[in-house]
Amino acid sequence: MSEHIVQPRVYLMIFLALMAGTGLTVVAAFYDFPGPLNAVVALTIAVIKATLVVLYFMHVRYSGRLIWLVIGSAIFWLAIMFALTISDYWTRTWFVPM
Amino acid sequence: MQSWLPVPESASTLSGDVDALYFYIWGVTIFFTLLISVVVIFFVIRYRRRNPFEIPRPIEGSHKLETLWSVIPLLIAITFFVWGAKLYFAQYKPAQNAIEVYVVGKQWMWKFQHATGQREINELHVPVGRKVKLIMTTEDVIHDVFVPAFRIKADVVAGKYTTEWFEATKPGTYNFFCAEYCGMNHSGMRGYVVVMEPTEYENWLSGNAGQTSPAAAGRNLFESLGCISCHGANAEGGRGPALLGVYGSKVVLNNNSSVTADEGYIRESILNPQAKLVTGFGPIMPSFQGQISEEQLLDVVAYIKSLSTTKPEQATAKPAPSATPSTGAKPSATPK
Amino acid sequence: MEEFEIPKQPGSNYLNAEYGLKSWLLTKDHKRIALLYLGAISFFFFIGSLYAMAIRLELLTPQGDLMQSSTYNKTFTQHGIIMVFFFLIPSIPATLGNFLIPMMIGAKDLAFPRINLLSWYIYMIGGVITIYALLAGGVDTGWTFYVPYSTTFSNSYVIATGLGIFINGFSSILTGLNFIVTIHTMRAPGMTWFRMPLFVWAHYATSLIMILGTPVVAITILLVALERLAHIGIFDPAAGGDPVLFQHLFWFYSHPAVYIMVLPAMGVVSELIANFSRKNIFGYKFVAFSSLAIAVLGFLVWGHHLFVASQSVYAGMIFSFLSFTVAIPSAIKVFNWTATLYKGSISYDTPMLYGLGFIGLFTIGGLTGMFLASLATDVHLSDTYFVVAHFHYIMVGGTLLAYLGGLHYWWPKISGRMYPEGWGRFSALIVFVGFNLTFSPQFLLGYMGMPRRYHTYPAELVSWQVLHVLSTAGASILGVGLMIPLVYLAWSLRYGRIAEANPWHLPGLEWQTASPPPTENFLTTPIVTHEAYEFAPPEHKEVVGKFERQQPAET
Amino acid sequence: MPEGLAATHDHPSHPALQHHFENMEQQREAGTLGMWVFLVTEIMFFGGMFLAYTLYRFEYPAAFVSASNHLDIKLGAINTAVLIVSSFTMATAVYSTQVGRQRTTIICLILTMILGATFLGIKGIEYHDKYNDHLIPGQLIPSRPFAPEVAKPGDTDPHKLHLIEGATVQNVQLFYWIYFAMTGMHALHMIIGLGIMTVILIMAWRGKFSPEYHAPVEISGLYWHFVDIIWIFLFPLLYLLGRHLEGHG
Ligand code: HEA
Ligand code: HEA
Ligand code: HEC
Ligand code: CUA
Ligand SMILES: [Cu+2]
Repeated sequence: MSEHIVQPRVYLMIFLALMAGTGLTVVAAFYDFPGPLNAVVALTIAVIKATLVVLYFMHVRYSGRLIWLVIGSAIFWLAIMFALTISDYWTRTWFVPM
Repeated sequence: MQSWLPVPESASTLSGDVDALYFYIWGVTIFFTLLISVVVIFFVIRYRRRNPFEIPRPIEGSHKLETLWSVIPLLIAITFFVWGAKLYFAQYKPAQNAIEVYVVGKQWMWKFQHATGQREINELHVPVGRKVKLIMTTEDVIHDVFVPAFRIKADVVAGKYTTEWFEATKPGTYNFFCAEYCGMNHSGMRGYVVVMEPTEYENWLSGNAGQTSPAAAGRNLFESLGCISCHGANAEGGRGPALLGVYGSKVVLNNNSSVTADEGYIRESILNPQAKLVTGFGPIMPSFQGQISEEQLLDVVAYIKSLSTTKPEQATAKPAPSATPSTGAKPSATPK
Repeated sequence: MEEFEIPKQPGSNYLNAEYGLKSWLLTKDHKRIALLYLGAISFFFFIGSLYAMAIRLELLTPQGDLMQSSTYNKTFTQHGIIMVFFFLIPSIPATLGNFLIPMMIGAKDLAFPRINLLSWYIYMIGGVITIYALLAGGVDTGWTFYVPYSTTFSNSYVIATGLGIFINGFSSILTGLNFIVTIHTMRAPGMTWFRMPLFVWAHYATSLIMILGTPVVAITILLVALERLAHIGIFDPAAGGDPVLFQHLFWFYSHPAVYIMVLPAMGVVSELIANFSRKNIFGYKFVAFSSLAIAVLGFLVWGHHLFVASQSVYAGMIFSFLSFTVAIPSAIKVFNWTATLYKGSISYDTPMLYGLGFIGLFTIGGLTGMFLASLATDVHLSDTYFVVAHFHYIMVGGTLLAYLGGLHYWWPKISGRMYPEGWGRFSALIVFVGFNLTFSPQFLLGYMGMPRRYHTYPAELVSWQVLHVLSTAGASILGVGLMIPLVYLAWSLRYGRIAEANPWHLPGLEWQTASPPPTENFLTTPIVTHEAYEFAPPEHKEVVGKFERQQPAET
Repeated sequence: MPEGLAATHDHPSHPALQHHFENMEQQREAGTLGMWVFLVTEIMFFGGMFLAYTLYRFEYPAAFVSASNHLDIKLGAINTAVLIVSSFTMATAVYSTQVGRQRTTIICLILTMILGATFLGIKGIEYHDKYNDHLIPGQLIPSRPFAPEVAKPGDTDPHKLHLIEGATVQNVQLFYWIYFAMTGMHALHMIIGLGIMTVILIMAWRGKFSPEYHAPVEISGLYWHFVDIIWIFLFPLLYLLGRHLEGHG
């Protein structure tokens, strides 16, 4: 069996990184970044945190291609749902009925 | 008037085009259906099992054939797409110089209001050879105005205005239907479009004259709802912005973006004034949500539209009396 | 002809391994669960059919003489809901798929037998709640539950029905999950991906849609129910919400769901065409991958249900274009099935008749989808009987026929008995004729402007009534055609000729074990050395066109 | 580190091997893949709500900021930390079964459950605050319909709703509907997670797990971490975006 055992030290480091990320995102929220950057900053931190959890706590870094594929497809389909729905909302005002 | 042919009456400038596309797709459909049926039937007879123990030679497949029968359908499908999209664009491209009719659907009836004031229920009179634009909304659920003879259909969605237009080519009486399921009496929510010769139409208009036009009714509402307290007795402005010439103009908002003031924008400004604030003004306008019915709202919109002479659609209108709104507003109002 | 090894009949099979109600209701055997589903699904089909007959009778005349408008609205709503969610979506996957997938890949069971049983119970709970809603007063929103009608204006049992469908959704999710894991992890030694029967490929693609789409409709329906309960919501325009968002979320699932309904049928037809002409399928990999292509592309086109729903014109164009791309993998399948017949040894057994019927009717159903995917024609045809005809052609003419074909084909394996062949062919013919007479007039009705979900129609339109009468007449013939198999299949359970292990003399793994199979399917785990549909030794293979001859894989 | 527990030699007779699997490896693989596929369905399930959130955030930015700023950022941040710690203890629990330390496993599982319950408790406090401020949308609670008190300019009462320019109460309600739908669904998943943990704890207690057989712990861990990830997104989206505008109302 090709089970990989992640060492507690790694878990601890990931844990600390996650806590730091949480602190950072709270602090960043009170700064006003220009334009849409507020959301970008908050979401980037969230994505990084989620990635760490997936890769280490959920062992995906040590898992086979199939698991990567499964996760990839979830993200892909979510992207389809967002992109095509937003394509409607985005372009609704292009056609001003005047 | 209903023929035995399985095709509805063709009575608008669009219907011929839609029919052509329709028959083209039928052509392709029949071709492929026949092709496949004939080939299948031929194989099934030709290669029927003659001996219970026979094993035919296996055939692997062919890349050439696979390519052929993916590419040909794709090319044909693209012709469907291009043709269909072109017509669709034409259908939804807003009409210029159109007669505007306000439509309010409610369970289970249709109310039409002409710019000249005539109100009708489940019946719509229009002249032949003029574009007619329906500006539609609903007081309750989603409905849909479907006129088979004109090949048009559009949902009427709560909370916003949708539009569709047609230009009738043949006088006559045509069925129209509510084509979006809307509850108990959905199938009863239908009526007739009466297409008349222009002179007849003039007669009809004058025979039904004397009703307040939407713009005039809107003018009255503008007073009774207290809009004048901020926008001025003649909408010349005050605590709120002047509304003269707003319709059709680009409005600059307080976040420096700008929007074109169409019917939908005016509607939103009244129901949800905080959503888009005009630059230089505070959020003091109250929402009129719940205090004004959809019909009244359309009247107020008509009034505000009448304050604008730069109505793009009517800029080049030939002086057809039916299209000139007989407004109760001060005609001397000049756009800013 | 190649000799197939017929295994000795083992003493016990899955049917007689255990007795008693408890042994059925607590079974973890995929074959028994398939039969539990078969019973439940047939029941729901029966209910749905009664509604269909009521619709057809009402439409004989332009007036509403049989029932009131509110009753009619409930009738077609309940017809649609039961047929879609409780019959057609689980039909082939949960019965034939459940029964056959483990056998076809040489496994003893699905990966999660307990979850399999759970999914049946969930299905039943969802079904019972829905039946309760029907009995308590019914639901009248249309199977599409459009807001704000369903959230605010309808006076019917929307919440209960919604709950039933929400729960039922999890049954579908669990079935899909089980199939995916089983196909990935439980294949017998030597059963490579490209040796799997196309039935399994089709179910793999179906399962993808089940797990990726169903959760979205589940949450959407749940939100509708909550909105109704709490008088506020994200879809209600009166509260600042957007009713079109509901339509997006609903069709994000419900369009791909039509491929949940048709892909398994295509899997069945691939089996029928190949096996009853004793040939390997023409272009195996193309047919296999076209299932996946349909599953993926099927997720990109849902907006074609919103062409007249005030969706942006540009989005409409994107969705229209993408809709046409789905036609290509469908075309690949149709042409490859046809090519498989070429130089085959074609028998006219009942399952094959159904399979051939599927090809023709699916082609018509699919091509009429082209009218709807094309923007300008859809504006005219949307929400008319043209749409009704389109989807019945695929769902009844396509999937229902394939389901019947599959049921006959595997009946000896499932029950251990043969059905009466003469009756089988006879009823297949009646079904085919009745079906066409029912639904072809509806294409004409639709183009003439008859809107769907209409209880009454203008009496002055005589041609409309004529077409409706034809349609009702066809439905009666169809009804008779469907009654006959019901009777003779039940009859054959007792009186049918005992089936051999491999009555059709086929190479598929499911035929290499007794009929009915033993509880663990095979006495020993099979080791696969054959390609799928390998009737003759590989040396005899012929190649059409420029196609690199592949060496048979060594295992 | 004691290694080599990768059980290359499965005992076909391992008591936990189900009849239809060939060996423990296959069984474990199926279980893990099954959980991942299930998580995909969960992503799509929450995805529908995230989509609604995104669209309305663009549609009504001011209302969303006002409503968001009314949430208690301290409680939200604490809860985020609580969940992260619980994920850490969960990961440790998986590790200790892998190396066969039963006692540590049990302790870690209990800690995880306590943290999960703490999260729910804090969530309960937050819900109660919203109840007090009449922010439960619509008639979700029929006796207490949505009717927040709107603060006048200069009024700093935190229990009143501070609307920034362009926000309406109606659209604030929309935010709260999404807030309750999403956090409610998340909380439901936490409760289910606690149920699963209870089962796992009992199994661990009875010594069911060993370095050869611990798939259930691992699989439940995946679920637990997933629920954590949902919150990692909910926290910034619901609590943080627009915070810099706090007090502008
Ligand atoms: C199993 C069910 C099923 C299937 C498989 C399909 C398949 C398709 N459907 Fe259908 N559809 C429904 C069930 C189904 N549909 C239902 C239930 C509704 C109504 C929902 C409601 O509102 O209640 C509906 C409604 C519907 C609409 C909306 C109509 C409206 O309400 O306005 C549209 C629009 O594009 C559409 C399109 C298509 C297309 C393009 C396909 C394609 O997948 C078809 C592809 C197949 C082929 C094209 C045939 C094979 C190809 C050839 C033989 C080669 C030759 C081809 C070319 C030259 C192009 N369908
Ligand atoms: C799997 C899906 C499925 C199936 C199998 C069917 C089967 C049939 N459907 Fe249905 N139908 C839908 C799915 C399906 N339908 C959907 C989704 C809608 C849209 C609903 C909506 O708008 O919300 C719809 C709507 C719909 C309408 C449009 C209603 C309207 O818009 O007003 C009509 C009208 O003719 C119709 C007819 C039929 C007929 C005649 C059959 C026949 O094929 C049925 C034939 C079967 C039998 C007759 C049963 C066999 C006999 C028995 C089991 C014994 C009992 C019978 C007798 C005693 C005669 N259906
Ligand atoms: C209390 C004052 C007040 C009242 C009463 C009022 N408004 Fe306004 N209105 C404003 C202000 C201030 C603005 C500019 C800020 C904004 O966009 O909300 C405005 C903006 C508008 C706009 C957008 C104008 C533009 O230039 O884009 C329209 C249209 C409008 N109001 C119509 C009405 C109508 C119709 C009524 C009555 C039913 C009404 N208003 C009542 C104050 C008021
Ligand atoms: Cu109004 Cu249907
Ligand atoms: Cu579709």
